[in-house]
Amino acid sequence: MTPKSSTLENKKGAGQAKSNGGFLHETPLLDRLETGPWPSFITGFKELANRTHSTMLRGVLDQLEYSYETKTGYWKGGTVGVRGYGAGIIARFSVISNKFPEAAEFHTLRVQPAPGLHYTSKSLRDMCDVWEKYGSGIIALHGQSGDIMLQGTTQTKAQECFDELNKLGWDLGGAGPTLRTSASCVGPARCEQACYDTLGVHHKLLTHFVDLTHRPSLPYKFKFKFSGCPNDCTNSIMRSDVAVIGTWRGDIEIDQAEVGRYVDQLGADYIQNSVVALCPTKAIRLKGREIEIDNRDCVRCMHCINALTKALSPGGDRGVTILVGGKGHLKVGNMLGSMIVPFMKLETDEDMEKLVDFGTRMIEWWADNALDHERIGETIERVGMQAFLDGMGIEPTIDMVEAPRDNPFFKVEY
Amino acid sequence: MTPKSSTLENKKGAGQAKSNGGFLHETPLLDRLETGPWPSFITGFKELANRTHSTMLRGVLDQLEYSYETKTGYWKGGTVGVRGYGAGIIARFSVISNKFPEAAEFHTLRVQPAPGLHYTSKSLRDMCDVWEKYGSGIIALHGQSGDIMLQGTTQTKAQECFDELNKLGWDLGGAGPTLRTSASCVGPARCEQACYDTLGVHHKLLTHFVDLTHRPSLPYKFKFKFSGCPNDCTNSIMRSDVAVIGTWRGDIEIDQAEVGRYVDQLGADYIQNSVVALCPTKAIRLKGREIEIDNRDCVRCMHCINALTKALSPGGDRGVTILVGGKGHLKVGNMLGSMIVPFMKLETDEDMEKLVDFGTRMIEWWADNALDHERIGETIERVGMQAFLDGMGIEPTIDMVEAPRDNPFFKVEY
Amino acid sequence: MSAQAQATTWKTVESGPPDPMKFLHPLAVKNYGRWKYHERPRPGVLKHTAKSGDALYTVRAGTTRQMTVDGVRRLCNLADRYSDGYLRFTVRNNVEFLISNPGNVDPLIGDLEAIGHPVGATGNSVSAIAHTQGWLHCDIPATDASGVVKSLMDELIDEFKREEMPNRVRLSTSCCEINCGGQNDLAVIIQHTRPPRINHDILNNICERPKVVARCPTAAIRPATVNGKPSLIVSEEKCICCGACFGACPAMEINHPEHSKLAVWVGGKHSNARSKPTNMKLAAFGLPNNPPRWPEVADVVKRILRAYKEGGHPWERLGEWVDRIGWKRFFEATGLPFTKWHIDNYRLARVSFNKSAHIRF
Amino acid sequence: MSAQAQATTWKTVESGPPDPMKFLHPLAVKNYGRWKYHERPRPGVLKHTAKSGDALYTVRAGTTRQMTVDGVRRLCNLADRYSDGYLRFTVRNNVEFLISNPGNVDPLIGDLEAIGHPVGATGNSVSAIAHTQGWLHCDIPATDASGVVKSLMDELIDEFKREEMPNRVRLSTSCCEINCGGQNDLAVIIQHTRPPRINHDILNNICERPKVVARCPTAAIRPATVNGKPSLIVSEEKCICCGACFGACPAMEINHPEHSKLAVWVGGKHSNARSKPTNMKLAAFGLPNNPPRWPEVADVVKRILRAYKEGGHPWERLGEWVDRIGWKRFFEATGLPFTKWHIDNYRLARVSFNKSAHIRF
Ligand code: SRM
Ligand code: SRM
Ligand code: SRM
Ligand code: SRM
Ligand code: SF4
Ligand code: SF4
Ligand code: SF4
Ligand code: SF4
Ligand code: SF4
Ligand code: SF4
Ligand code: SF4
Ligand code: SF4
Repeated sequence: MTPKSSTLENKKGAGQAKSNGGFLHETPLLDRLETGPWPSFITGFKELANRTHSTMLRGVLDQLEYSYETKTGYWKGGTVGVRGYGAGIIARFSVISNKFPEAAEFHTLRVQPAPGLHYTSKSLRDMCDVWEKYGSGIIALHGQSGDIMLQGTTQTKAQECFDELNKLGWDLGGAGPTLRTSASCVGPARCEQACYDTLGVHHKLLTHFVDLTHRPSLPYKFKFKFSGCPNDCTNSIMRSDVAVIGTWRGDIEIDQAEVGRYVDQLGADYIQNSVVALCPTKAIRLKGREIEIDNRDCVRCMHCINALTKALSPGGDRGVTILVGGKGHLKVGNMLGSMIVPFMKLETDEDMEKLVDFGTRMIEWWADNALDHERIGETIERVGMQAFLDGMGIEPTIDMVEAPRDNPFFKVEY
Repeated sequence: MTPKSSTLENKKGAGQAKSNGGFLHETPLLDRLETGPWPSFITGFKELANRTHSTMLRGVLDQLEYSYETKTGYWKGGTVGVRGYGAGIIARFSVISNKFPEAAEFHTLRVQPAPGLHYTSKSLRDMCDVWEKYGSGIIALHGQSGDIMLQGTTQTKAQECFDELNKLGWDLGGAGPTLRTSASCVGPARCEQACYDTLGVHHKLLTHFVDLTHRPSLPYKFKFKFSGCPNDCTNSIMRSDVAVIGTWRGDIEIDQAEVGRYVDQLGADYIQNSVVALCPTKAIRLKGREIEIDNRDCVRCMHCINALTKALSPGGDRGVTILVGGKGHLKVGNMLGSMIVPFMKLETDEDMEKLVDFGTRMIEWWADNALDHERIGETIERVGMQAFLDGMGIEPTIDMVEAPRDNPFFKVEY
Repeated sequence: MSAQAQATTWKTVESGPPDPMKFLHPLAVKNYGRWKYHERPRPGVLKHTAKSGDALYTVRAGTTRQMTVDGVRRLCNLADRYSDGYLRFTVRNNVEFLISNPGNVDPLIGDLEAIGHPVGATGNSVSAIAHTQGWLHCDIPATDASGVVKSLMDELIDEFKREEMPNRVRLSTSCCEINCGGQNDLAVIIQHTRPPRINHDILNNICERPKVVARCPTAAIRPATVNGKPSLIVSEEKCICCGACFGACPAMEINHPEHSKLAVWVGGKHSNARSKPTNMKLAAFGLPNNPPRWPEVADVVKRILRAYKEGGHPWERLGEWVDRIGWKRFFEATGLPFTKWHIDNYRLARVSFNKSAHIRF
Repeated sequence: MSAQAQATTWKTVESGPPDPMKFLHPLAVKNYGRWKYHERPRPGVLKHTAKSGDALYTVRAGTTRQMTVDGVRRLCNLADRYSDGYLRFTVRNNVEFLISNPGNVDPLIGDLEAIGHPVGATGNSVSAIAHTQGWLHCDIPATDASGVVKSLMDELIDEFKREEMPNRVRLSTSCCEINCGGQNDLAVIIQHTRPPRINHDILNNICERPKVVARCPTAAIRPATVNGKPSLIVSEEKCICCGACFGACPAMEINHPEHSKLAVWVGGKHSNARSKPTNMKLAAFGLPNNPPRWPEVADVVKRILRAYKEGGHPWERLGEWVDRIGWKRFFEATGLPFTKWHIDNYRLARVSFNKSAHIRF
């Protein structure tokens, strides 16, 4: 099964794939994506097709070549699923299967990876083996939401393929109006800035909501993302309905000896111009070989900590801030999530329960209030922040806004 | 007619007015506005009423007292005008004239003052004399749009009163859906920052459009305001549909000897912290006793010039920038005008004709496109900036926006 | 001669605004457009120096705005005595005397103060409050602007006479949500808190119904038959109490002696100096409309100005001060409560949300 | 055993995402949450030091994202050889090997490059381009994201391998206006320029008409009878070519080989470092959709990155650089044309207008 050849030999194989071999049809346009120093997905596909003699793959390459020629896509959706689930497989049928019958079906299984996208080589190999058996062998690591995308199976093989994967411990991700697969940054596993356990929280929350992932019952998609600190390495603010971002209260921790070493190494000028001067609220000062921070004015932007990582660290009283309502362009234009929970501890099981409760109530509020195909950010915008806060029982705080309103058009309850 | 008594004697009169005399009725609530160090309009009114025995004024004070008691206003509008004009008098009839028959009518003439609100004592005295004859004697200097408001005449006296004023060289201002009375800052008459002739341009433009001021023929009100420099002492950006604001191209003029004197007088620290550090684009630096400005980055904010007025002045190539679409709260919330003409010379008669032409076309475009009761800023927002620029034949420039759009939702002509 | 008869004899000259040059002080004419710099010898006094070397002094003083022929004549008397017969008014209703003889400055100040006109309003002072008509004249006011101003200025007069604030401070008041007073560093504006009650008896006689319906920004008004007559009704849920309909039709009675309240707004700025112009933001609302002295409003205004005076850096306008310290500290420093209604829920609301993890603790 | 038969024997375990701890490198488990700082010994390599003193090396390399079992197995081979069998992927589809033995770093890099995986993407590099499905798989794409990415990365690979930009640079591409690629410092996104043509023959069979009508943000779609059958029509004037209807109904054919064009966006930022997160803004549009290499897009992208590389200050993200120099200078520095369509005319348009007299000449 797994080719036992060494990496270098495999490389040779990859090189050969640049000719279309005997198996594949001509794809002159796609072939032009095989030149140049960046690795080529076309080369990869051809290598695979030539080795496995997958007719599906040949058909898909033919159709893709035709797309390049005609500048048109030829897939349509449909319904392909596995027992008990209403989501997780993206069905693709060719609309020109008369022309490319080999590409008639090309469905994708969205498989939820472990939080943080960590693998053992064994776990990946096992998955590859199943996938080579039941599918095309194309794997995207990863989709933009974080799924492993196993691209190219058929209706008849889907269930079996999933069963085998499920036996290995994998489950499907979200699609359609469901709670979607999440992403979390590498966090505490390898990052000194992590203010909470991104991987653990992701794991627990998504496991808790697994039913909502598999069975479409929401007005539209709903995404959580988990970033360990305000650097937001998962882009959660724009790419998720609920961004759980690590932060801290209290003072930034300072190791003044390290500050001194940075002054020696980078120069005081650099620190003045590229650290101190860039603090958004001018909360930080360099005095000789020491740093002083007015923590009341610090807005937890991370910049000074990023720049002087050996000397500065997030304060010890850590937790998360939660932003709600991020989403992409569609219909209303990009939306960035906005602060709804200024600070929440997220350490104990009880804290975790609070987060689950918060998520549950939020999803319920949204399901009750949203129009069809309306993300929660749109719903909040439509009904007003007040209705959302009331519905959720959240205390309003000034942290939620950049500034108070600039119009008098509201009606206090009476 | 005019009391010949001296100011100090008059002051004595004003003091006495604090008792209601024999003529006026009791106004216990209003009387409480006669205490305290700030001059009291009530004291003024009472003094006037007691001297002139104006029953209208007595009635108005009675009704005002009643308003203070009941926290309710009692005027309604109506139509009072002068021959040939459709605007300029704000009619006020009491809705409780059965209760206060003396206050049955209380109309205001809006009189256009000279640009810059300059007067000779003679011109004011002459006006006072006419007004005492035909009206209550109450004058507001000035209304928020800049009119002299002669408050308190009757339908029967309005025409005659206006004729007398008109003979003295005064004309009525705007009201309703007309081109409104303008305001201009003191400008070149007494300000070193003036980048164009605010008074002259105001005078010429409003004279040109006088027909639009007197005859309601627009979708709604339309206001010009004229500020000599970006300090915008007329608040034009929010309070006018078209803000004509002085500015300059080329370099800020620097008198380095004066810079040196400022350094001596204010200290280099002050200049660093309160001038240099506050430049919005960090375009200015203090080097020893000299100032250096990167004029390409200067955004013409005026701050450094304001702070070091002896040393710095607007550059020599002066003109105006025009912002369109400012207005108050009503319906949509406050709107600040936005830059439509980045720079326009405004010195010669030809320049002036260009401005008149610009104004004419803008008003026409707006009249053609606006809904009823829609200010031009609202119209532009509704139809889109593109339609406005096309309609006006204006080249788009990046100066018009803080940043390009953040959504892809537009359709280029094809 | 009857008014009517006289009227017909005079043919109106549609002159528009008078030519300003006729009214300018001779030194202003001579040095028109050629001023070099200005100084402030003391609060209330400006000295402008022209390139020619000429110096023109200005003495600035507060007025009631709602003046009378008597009051105006008194100012004319002073102008004749001290400023060659020339005077002007500022956009904030202060009077200015333009003086060529420096020796006239102090005596004029003495006389002005003697007849009750405080001298000041220059530089970093609290200038006079721009205000509107109120119960004295407007047809839609819910309070009296002149009265609010008089009450407030009685408390702020020291700051009017001094130049001790971080930068100039502009205030305004308005007697309905339309806000003819314009925005400012600090503005006091009446605000309706209940939808209009409809006076069905008169509506049909005095209003064009489609026009009223069109006036509403939230489409809260719709035609209906009430007591057998065509009238309008308002959806309480949709109505945002803006009062636009009342301007179009007096039967849409939005004013209320108890439910029209006062709100205080801060941070409006028109000048382009340093930061770009900004709209003002809601600081406090629901303050009682409490004539004749509105003490609750004065309390809030003073709290805000006190905190700004203490905390503002040189040249920082009120809104710039808040921007630097953050709104959280503004509410702390003033002791004003932050409520959910401070959060925008109108058409551009999203723009004001904190779309970041930036937070002060 | 048939697929069907086998299926019934296995009872699905609804496990959700696997437990991450099972997949973590032992040093990551040991030092979980107790890392102290990191260094970047060279581009593509991170060294994280734990409070315990342990050091964990990471080697990062580019992938095609659209990989195959063969390619994945090759990476697994390398992991077995050099990183104790542990590897992970970044949110940008780069592969990372977590290494306890520093001696393995260089050989791994050699092997990675030998099989065509460029090593880099750390620090101030141009990392891999986040991308989407394109013609390979999606049902609504107007271009091929993987192809655009391959073409661009061929040109940007040097910046991927170096750390010479002012700050990290994130790019994304998307094959329709929905933009699954998300926003970034620079994004390449297809954009429709014509309203959908309606395929009336199939519409009625495959779409729920009310749903399609409801999907349109500008109410441009309305029910109509076409050729005697119930169908829909689109108001050309109202339609903003967003493509939302196409997602709801394939009969709303918005994609077009010529009229779907590429646009380049800049200045998106998610991190809260220094400035608040920002939405990206339109830099260029109407670029031809020109497979297989899209040279016009590469030209624009390189112009922008070159200008940023030259002009950006240390730590300035692309959007922060533009904010400092102003958009006027951005268009000058890149030589891109500014057009009226760069001016927003959508629902929050007013917010983006220059509501000030601030101007650069
Ligand atoms: C007289 C007047 C113009 C007029 O035509 O009437 C005027 C006159 C001057 N203004 Fe003004 N401004 C006048 C209303 C304004 C207004 C509008 C208002 O008050 O409603 C503004 C805009 C306020 C705003 O932003 O909302 C205004 C914003 C400025 C600024 C910008 C201040 C800033 O830092 O934001 C300056 C610059 C300065 O202070 O040096 C300025 C500077 C000046 C100077 C120094 C200009 C000069 O060199 O002569 C004048 C004397 C200022 C002083 O009082 O110390 N003037 N000035 C107005 C006096 C109003 C009053 O009675 O208090
Ligand atoms: C008299 C004056 C207030 C004052 O005491 O100074 C005033 C008084 C009225 N304004 Fe005003 N506005 C006055 C300056 C303003 C200003 C300030 C300015 O011009 O700089 C504004 C804000 C700027 C603007 O134009 O938006 C202003 C914004 C309004 C609006 C709201 C316009 C909007 O689109 O937001 C209305 C409502 C309307 O037009 O329907 C309004 C309507 C009114 C009416 C006509 C109310 C009505 O519909 O019956 C008021 C008549 C009061 C009366 O009895 O005289 N008034 N109004 C000001 C005019 C005096 C003058 O001619 O000098
Ligand atoms: C591995 C990864 C997280 C993961 O779970 O996969 C990661 C890892 C690190 N990020 Fe990140 N970031 C990663 C994606 C991101 C993203 C999202 C993205 O790329 O799509 C962002 C947000 C970008 C944005 O704002 O749009 C991101 C914004 C940052 C920042 C903020 C930079 C700034 O100044 O704005 C830092 C701070 C820094 O650079 O020191 C940071 C810092 C770091 C540090 C230094 C954290 C640490 O101490 O270990 C990590 C090594 C950085 C390096 O490459 O030099 N990371 N980082 C991601 C690598 C992506 C890649 O392959 O290129
Ligand atoms: C596969 C993937 C792109 C990729 O190649 O990586 C993808 C593909 C599709 N997205 Fe997406 N989206 C993918 C991540 C995203 C992201 C990024 C993220 O999650 O971080 C976004 C932006 C963030 C957001 O949620 O807004 C995104 C915003 C959308 C939207 C617009 C949502 C909006 O409200 O703006 C749609 C349209 C819709 O849902 O109707 C959409 C719809 C789609 C559909 C289902 C198109 C459709 O309606 O038929 C695409 C299926 C393609 C296919 O054939 O597989 N996709 N989509 C990503 C999911 C893979 C995974 O599960 O890991
Ligand atoms: S978001 Fe913060 S904690 Fe997470 S990987 Fe990035 S820098 Fe580290
Ligand atoms: S974290 Fe950001 S806001 Fe806080 S002190 Fe450092 S640079 Fe300033
Ligand atoms: S706007 Fe400028 S020119 Fe006019 S008075 Fe104010 S500072 Fe002088
Ligand atoms: S005018 Fe303003 S922008 Fe220009 S240099 Fe002076 S302070 Fe800076
Ligand atoms: S603010 Fe309102 S009530 Fe006051 S004068 Fe203006 S329109 Fe009339
Ligand atoms: S008060 Fe405003 S929102 Fe309410 S009905 Fe009247 S116009 Fe409509
Ligand atoms: S961007 Fe559009 S075309 Fe591309 S994958 Fe996403 S939904 Fe499909
Ligand atoms: S493309 Fe968008 S705007 Fe046009 S009809 Fe479809 S949904 Fe409506």
